[in-house]
Amino acid sequence: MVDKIKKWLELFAAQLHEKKTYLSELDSAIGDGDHGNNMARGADFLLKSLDQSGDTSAVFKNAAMALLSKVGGASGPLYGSALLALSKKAGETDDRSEWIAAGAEAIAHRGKSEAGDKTMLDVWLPVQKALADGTLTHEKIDAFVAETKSLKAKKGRASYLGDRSVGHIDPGAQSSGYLFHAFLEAGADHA
Amino acid sequence: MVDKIKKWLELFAAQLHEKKTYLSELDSAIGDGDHGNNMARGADFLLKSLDQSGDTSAVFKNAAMALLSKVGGASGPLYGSALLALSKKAGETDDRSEWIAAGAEAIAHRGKSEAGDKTMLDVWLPVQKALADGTLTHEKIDAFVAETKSLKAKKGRASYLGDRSVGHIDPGAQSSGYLFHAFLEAGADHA
Amino acid sequence: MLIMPEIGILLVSHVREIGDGVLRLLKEVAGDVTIKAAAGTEDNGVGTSFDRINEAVTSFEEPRIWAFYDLGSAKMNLDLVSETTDKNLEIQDVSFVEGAYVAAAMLQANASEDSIHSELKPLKIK
Amino acid sequence: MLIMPEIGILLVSHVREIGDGVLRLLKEVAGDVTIKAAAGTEDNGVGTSFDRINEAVTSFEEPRIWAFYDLGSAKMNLDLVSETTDKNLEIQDVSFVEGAYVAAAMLQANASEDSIHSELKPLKIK
Ligand SMILES: Nc1ncnc2c1ncn2[C@@H]1O[C@H](COP(=O)(O)OP(=O)(O)O)[C@@H](O)[C@H]1O
Ligand SMILES: Nc1ncnc2c1ncn2[C@@H]1O[C@H](COP(=O)(O)OP(=O)(O)O)[C@@H](O)[C@H]1O
Ligand SMILES: [Mg+2]
Ligand SMILES: [Mg+2]
Ligand SMILES: [Mg+2]
Ligand SMILES: [Mg+2]
Repeated sequence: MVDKIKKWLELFAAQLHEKKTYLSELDSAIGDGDHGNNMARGADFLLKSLDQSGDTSAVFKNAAMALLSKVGGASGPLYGSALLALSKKAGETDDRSEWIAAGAEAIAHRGKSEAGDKTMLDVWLPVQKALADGTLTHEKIDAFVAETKSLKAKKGRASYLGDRSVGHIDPGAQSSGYLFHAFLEAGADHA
Repeated sequence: MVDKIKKWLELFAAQLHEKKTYLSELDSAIGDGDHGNNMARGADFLLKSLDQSGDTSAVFKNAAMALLSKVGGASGPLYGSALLALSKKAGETDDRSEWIAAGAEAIAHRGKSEAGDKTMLDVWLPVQKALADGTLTHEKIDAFVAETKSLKAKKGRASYLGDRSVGHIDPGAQSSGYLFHAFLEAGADHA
Repeated sequence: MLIMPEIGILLVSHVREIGDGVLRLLKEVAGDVTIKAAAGTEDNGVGTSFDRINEAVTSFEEPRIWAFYDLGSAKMNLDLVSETTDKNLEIQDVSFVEGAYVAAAMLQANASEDSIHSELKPLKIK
Repeated sequence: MLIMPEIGILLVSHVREIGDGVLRLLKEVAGDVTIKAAAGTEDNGVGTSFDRINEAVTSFEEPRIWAFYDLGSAKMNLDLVSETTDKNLEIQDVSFVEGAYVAAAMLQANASEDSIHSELKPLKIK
C-alpha cells in the first residue's frame, strides 16, 4: 500500500512543479500571486524528504512537515494540517473516504472555513463525497475545481475582493485538484 | 524686541543641550527614553537656522520648522505647533500672555490633550495664567514642573503605565520648564 | 483592465523597517496602487519626521492620499502636514498593518469606496 | 526594581522587515521584556514559516508567550504550533503593531494582567 501513497505524493509534487506558473497566475488574479511558487517550494522539499520507512502514516507525516516548513503561504498550514490528519487516519482505517474526510475536516478547522467559501475545501468536500459513493473520476475533479469560479470568496486574501472574486478559479482549489488527479492516477484511491 | 526673542530661543537651546541626559532619563522612566536626544537634535538645528531677518514672527516660524523637522518624537509636532501659533500671535499683539495662551491652545489641539493629562500642557497652562496675573517667577515654573509628578498620565506613551506613571516628572513638562526659565532670563516676558 | 486608482496610500511609521516591510506586504496584492512609506526620523532613528511625511505627500501624483500610521505621535505629524498641504490627505484611524492591507487589496480590485470603508470600519481602533 | 516578567512577546509577521522593525519599536519602551520576531519565510520571502515560529517559541525561557500576528495565515501557523508545543502560547487577536506595543509597554511597567487585557480589548479586531 505504501508504494501507492508515495507514488501519489510524487505525482502531486511533479504536477505542482509543472503547473507552478499557472497556479501563481490564478493567485495573481484574486490573491498575492505566490501560490504556485509556494507549492513548488513545498513539493521540492517533499520529494527530497519522502519517508522511506515503509509506513504510510510516516509518509503522510513527513509530507505534512515538508509542506508546513516550506510553503510559506496559508496553504502551508492548511495542506500540512490535512496531511497530518491523513497520517493519523491511515493508522486507524484503510477507508479512503474516511481519510479524505479527516483531511477536509482539518482544513475547515485550521482555516475556520466551510463549503462555499471558495477555497480548497470546495474541492476536498465534493471529492470526499464522490469517493464515498464510488463515483470519483478525473472529470468530476475538474468540474469541482471549475465550479469554484462561480463562488464569491469568503476566506483568505481573496475575500477582500467581494464580488470581484467571482469568475476566477480559486488557486488552492486548483492545486487540490492536482492532488486528487494524482490520487486516482497512482491508484491510491483504493487499498 | 526681536533680540530678546532670539536670546530666549538661544538660551532654551543651550539648556536643552545641557540637560539632554536628564531629559532622556525622565523619559526612560515613563516613555521611550528619547526626549533629551529628540530636543537636543532640534535645538542644534534651531540654533543653526535661527532667522536673522529681524522679524519676530519669522524667528518663531523658523524655530518651529527646525523642531518639526528634527525632533522626531511627539514633542516635535507639539512644540512645532506651539511655536507656529506664537509666530502668528506675535504678528497681532505684544501681549505675552496671549502668545503663551495661543501656544498652549495649539498644543492642546495637536495633542488632543487637556490640563491634568501629565504633559507639557501642565506647564504651559499655569505659566500662561501666572503671566496674565503678572506673577510668573522661576520658582513658580519649577513648582509647575514638579507638580506633574503627582499626576497620572492620560496622553502619550506614559498613558499605558496608568498608576505607575505617578511619582515621575513628565519629560515634556520639564523641557517646557526650561523654555520658560529661558523666557524670563532673556527678558522676553515683556515687550 | 485596471483603472488607474485616483487614491494613493501613504504608510507612516516610527521605524524605517516597518514602513519598508508593510510596503512590501501591500505590493504583493496591490501592484498597481501607488504606495509610499515615510518612516523613521531623518537619521533613521525611531520616530517620525514632518519633512519626510511632507515630501512623501507632495510626491504623489494621485489627487487623494489615504494615510495609515502606527502610533499617536505619527498622527500629530500627519495632522500638521494635512493642515499645510494642498493634497487631499485622508488620515485613516484604523489598525496600521491590517487596515492598510485591506485598503490596498481593495483599491487594487477597484472596489467601491463605500465597500472599502465598510471593511475598514471594524478596524477603527484609534 | 523590575521583576523579571514571566511573559515573553512573540511577533509573527509575513515580512522579515516588519518583524524586525516592530521589535525595534517595542524595545524602546520594553528593554526588560523578552521579545522575539519570527517573520517571513525561510528564504526571506513574504509569508510565515511554521519552523521559524516553532523555533522562536521553543527558544523562550519564559513559561508564557503572548503571540501577535499580522495577517490570518500567520495565525494558522501559530495555531498549529500552539497545538504541538509544550509552551503556553497565548495568541492575541488584536491589531498587530498597536496591540504588541501596548502589551510590551505595560509588561515593562509590571502592569497587572487584568489591566493589560482591558487595554487590549478595544484593539481586538481579528
Ligand atoms: N481560511 C481558509 N480556509 C481554507 N482555505 C484557505 C483559507 N485561506 C486560504 N485558503 C486557501 O489557500 C489558497 C492560497 O494559498 P497561498 O497563495 O499559498 O497562500 P497566501 O494566501 O497566504 O499567499 C487559497 O486559494 C485557498 O484555497
Ligand atoms: N497628546 C499629547 N499632548 C500633549 N503633550 C504630549 C502628548 N503626547 C506626548 N506629549 C508630550 O511629549 C513628551 C514626550 O516627548 P518625546 O519623548 O520627544 O516624544 P515620544 O513620546 O514620541 O518619544 C511627553 O513627556 C509629553 O509632555
Ligand atoms: Mg498567495
Ligand atoms: Mg502569500
Ligand atoms: Mg520619548
Ligand atoms: Mg520617541
